[in-house]
Amino acid sequence: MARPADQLGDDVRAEARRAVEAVVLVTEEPIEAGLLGQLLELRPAIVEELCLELAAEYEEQGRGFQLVRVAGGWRFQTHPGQAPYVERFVLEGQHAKLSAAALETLAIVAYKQPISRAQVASIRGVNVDGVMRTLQHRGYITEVGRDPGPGQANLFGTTRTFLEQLGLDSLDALPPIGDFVPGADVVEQLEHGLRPDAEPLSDSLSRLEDTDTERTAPGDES
Amino acid sequence: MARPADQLGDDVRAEARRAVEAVVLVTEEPIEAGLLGQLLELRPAIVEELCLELAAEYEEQGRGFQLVRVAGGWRFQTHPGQAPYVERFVLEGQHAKLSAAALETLAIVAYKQPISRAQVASIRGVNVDGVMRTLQHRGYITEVGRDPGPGQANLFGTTRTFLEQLGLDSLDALPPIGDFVPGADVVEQLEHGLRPDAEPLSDSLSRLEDTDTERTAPGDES
Amino acid sequence: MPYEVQTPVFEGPFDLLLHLILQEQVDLYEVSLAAIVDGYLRELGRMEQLELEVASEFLLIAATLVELKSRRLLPVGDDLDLDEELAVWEERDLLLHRLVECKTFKEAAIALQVLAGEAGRSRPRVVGVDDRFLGLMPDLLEGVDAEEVRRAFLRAMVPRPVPRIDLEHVAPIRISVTDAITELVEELPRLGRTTFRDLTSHLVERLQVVVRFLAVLELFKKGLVDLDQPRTFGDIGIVWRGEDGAREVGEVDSLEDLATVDAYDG
Repeated sequence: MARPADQLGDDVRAEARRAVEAVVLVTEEPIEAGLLGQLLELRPAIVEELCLELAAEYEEQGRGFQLVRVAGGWRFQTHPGQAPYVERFVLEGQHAKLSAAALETLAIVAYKQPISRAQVASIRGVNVDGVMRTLQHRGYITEVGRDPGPGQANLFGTTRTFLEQLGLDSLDALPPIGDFVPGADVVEQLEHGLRPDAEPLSDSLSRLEDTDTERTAPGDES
Repeated sequence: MARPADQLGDDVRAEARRAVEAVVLVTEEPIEAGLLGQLLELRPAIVEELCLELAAEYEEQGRGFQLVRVAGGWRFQTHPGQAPYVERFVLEGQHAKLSAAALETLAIVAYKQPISRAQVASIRGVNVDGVMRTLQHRGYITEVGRDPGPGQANLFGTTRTFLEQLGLDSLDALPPIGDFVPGADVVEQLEHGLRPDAEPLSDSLSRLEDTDTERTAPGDES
Repeated sequence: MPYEVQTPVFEGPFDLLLHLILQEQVDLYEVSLAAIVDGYLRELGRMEQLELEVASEFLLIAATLVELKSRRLLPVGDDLDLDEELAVWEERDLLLHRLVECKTFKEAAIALQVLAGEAGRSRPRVVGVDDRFLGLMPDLLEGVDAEEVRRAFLRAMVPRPVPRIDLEHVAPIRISVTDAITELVEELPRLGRTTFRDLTSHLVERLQVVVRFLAVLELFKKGLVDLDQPRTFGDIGIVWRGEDGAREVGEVDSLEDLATVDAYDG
C-alpha cells in the first residue's frame, strides 16, 4: 500500500532509497517518480522526496555525480564541476563511445530513411531532437526532403560521410535486417516484464512491507 | 605530473575522487586505472587507492550501487541486493543462459586458451562447431591467433566480455583448474570401471555364469 | 546440427561413459565393466541419427570397451602377445585420462555458471556520455561497424517492455473511450503516420490499451483515420485523415454519446 511519508519505517525508507539508486543508475532515459513509485509501492510524492534527499546528500558529500530531475524524470549525470575531466575523457576518442541510445537513433535513420524526426522519436519512445542535431552537425545525417503530408516535416537520411565511416559503398551494403522476429529470449523477457505479479517483485515488495521480517539481501547491512 | 600518494593534499584528493566518480559514470566499459590516471594526472596506483576507498564508502553508506573492478577496469553497477527491482525495470541487455554444452566448451577454452576448435572437440568428444560459433557470436570467445603448425588452425581465447559476464577482474581470477580435478575416489572408480584384468579368476567365472545380470551384488566381489 | 540436440542427456561419448561408471555412488568395487559396456552399447543403439564424426568417436570408445571386456572375460594366458597386451593398457589409460579431463571441465563449467549467476545479479551502467558531450567527440563512429549499426537498429525495433506493476493500491483509474478519443484527436494530427503499438507503448494498464483501441475504431468509423494492417498480428498503421486537430474537437463532442457507455473503473 502507498503510505504517507511519516509512516515510512527506517528500514523501508533505506531499502527504497537503495532501490531508487540502483534503478536510476541503469536506466537510459530519465525515469519518472510515478514509475519508481509503482515499483516501490510508494506514492510518487514520497519518491520525489527520497530523490531530493539523495540529491542533497550527493551534493553535501561532494560527489562527482548528481541526481537530477530532467524532462519530468530522474537521472544520474556528471557534476558540472567535473565537466573538464569528462571532456578530456571524450576527447581521448577511442574510449568514449556513442551511447547505445545515440547509435540506435542513427541506425533507425539509416534503415528507415527518409524518415522524420517525429517518426524516429516515436520508434525510440523519447525526444530525439538533441541527438538528431548532433548527428546532423557531425555530417552523418542530413535533410533529404519534405514529407508531402500535412505537416511537411523534414525527412532525414544518412550521408556519404556515414557510408565512408562505416566502409560501405552504398546503402545497399548495409547488412540486411531480414524479417526481423524477436528471439525466444526477447519474447520471454517481454512476457516476464508484462506479467502482473512476477515472483521476484512480489517477494521484494513483501520484504518491503513487513519490516520486521528477517532481511537477508546483501544490500541490507549498513 | 603524477604525484606520489603522500604528497596528495586533501583538496587534490577530494577533487580526484570527484573526477573518478564523474568519468566512471560515463564509461560504457570498465575503465582502467591507467587511463583514469592519465586524465587526472595521477599515478594508476593512487587511482586504484581512491577507487577502493570510494567502493568501501558506498558499501558502508548502504548505496544501491557499487564501484567494482571488472575485466581490468572500474565500473559502476547495481548492488546485487537490488536485483529484484532492477530486473523488473531493465529488461534489455539481459543475457540468455548458456546451455550445459556451451558452458563446458567455454570452460575448456577459458582454461586451455589459446586452443583450436579441433582440440576442443577432441576433449569434448563431439563436434563443437555449432557451440563455438554460438560462443563467438555471443562475444565470449574470439580468434586470438593461428596455430604455427601445418594446418594453421585458428586459435581461440576468451574475451573481455567473458570476464565482464563472470564479474572477473582477469583470467588469473578464475578458480584454479586443479580445484576441479576429480578426487582420488572418483578416479579410482573410473579406473576400476575400465580395468581389463584386475579381478581374481573366481570373480570372472562367477561373472561368466550370470551373463546377463546388470551387476553383481556387492558381496560377490572384493 | 550435432547430435546433442537430439539426445539432451548425453553430451558425447565421454559424458555417457562418465555417467555409466559414476552413476551408482555405491561401493567402489561394484562397478562392473560388463555393465558399462552393455549400457554403452545400449545407448549407442538408441541413438537414431549420428553425425559421422561423432559416431566414429562413440564407436571407437565402444570398441575399446569391448576389447577391455573381452580381456576381463578370458583367463589371462601366457601365450598373449606382450605388445598386444600393452596396447590394450595404453588404450585404457588414454580413455581414463580423457574421462578425468572431461569430468574436470564439467566441474569447471558448473563453477563458471555459478560465477556468471552471481555477476548477473548486478547490472553495469552503460548509459554512456551525456548527449551534451557528444559534440566533442572527435569521431562518433570510431570503432563502429555496419554490423553494429544493424544490431542497434534491431534493438531499437524491439517493442519496449513496459514494467507492469499492480496498480490496484494506487488511486483507482477511470478511463473512458471519450477521454481516449479526445487525446487521440490532439495527438494524431501531430504524428502523421503512426502505429497502434507506438500510440500505446507508454501505457501501463492493459485496460488503457483496450480503451485506446476502441477509440481508434471509433475514429475510423467516423472517417477521421485510415487503418491498415499488412500482416496478421502485425502493427496496425494509423494515418490521420482529418484536417487538423483543433477543428475536429467539435466533432468529437458528438461522439461522446457513443462513447460514454464505456467508462471503466480501473
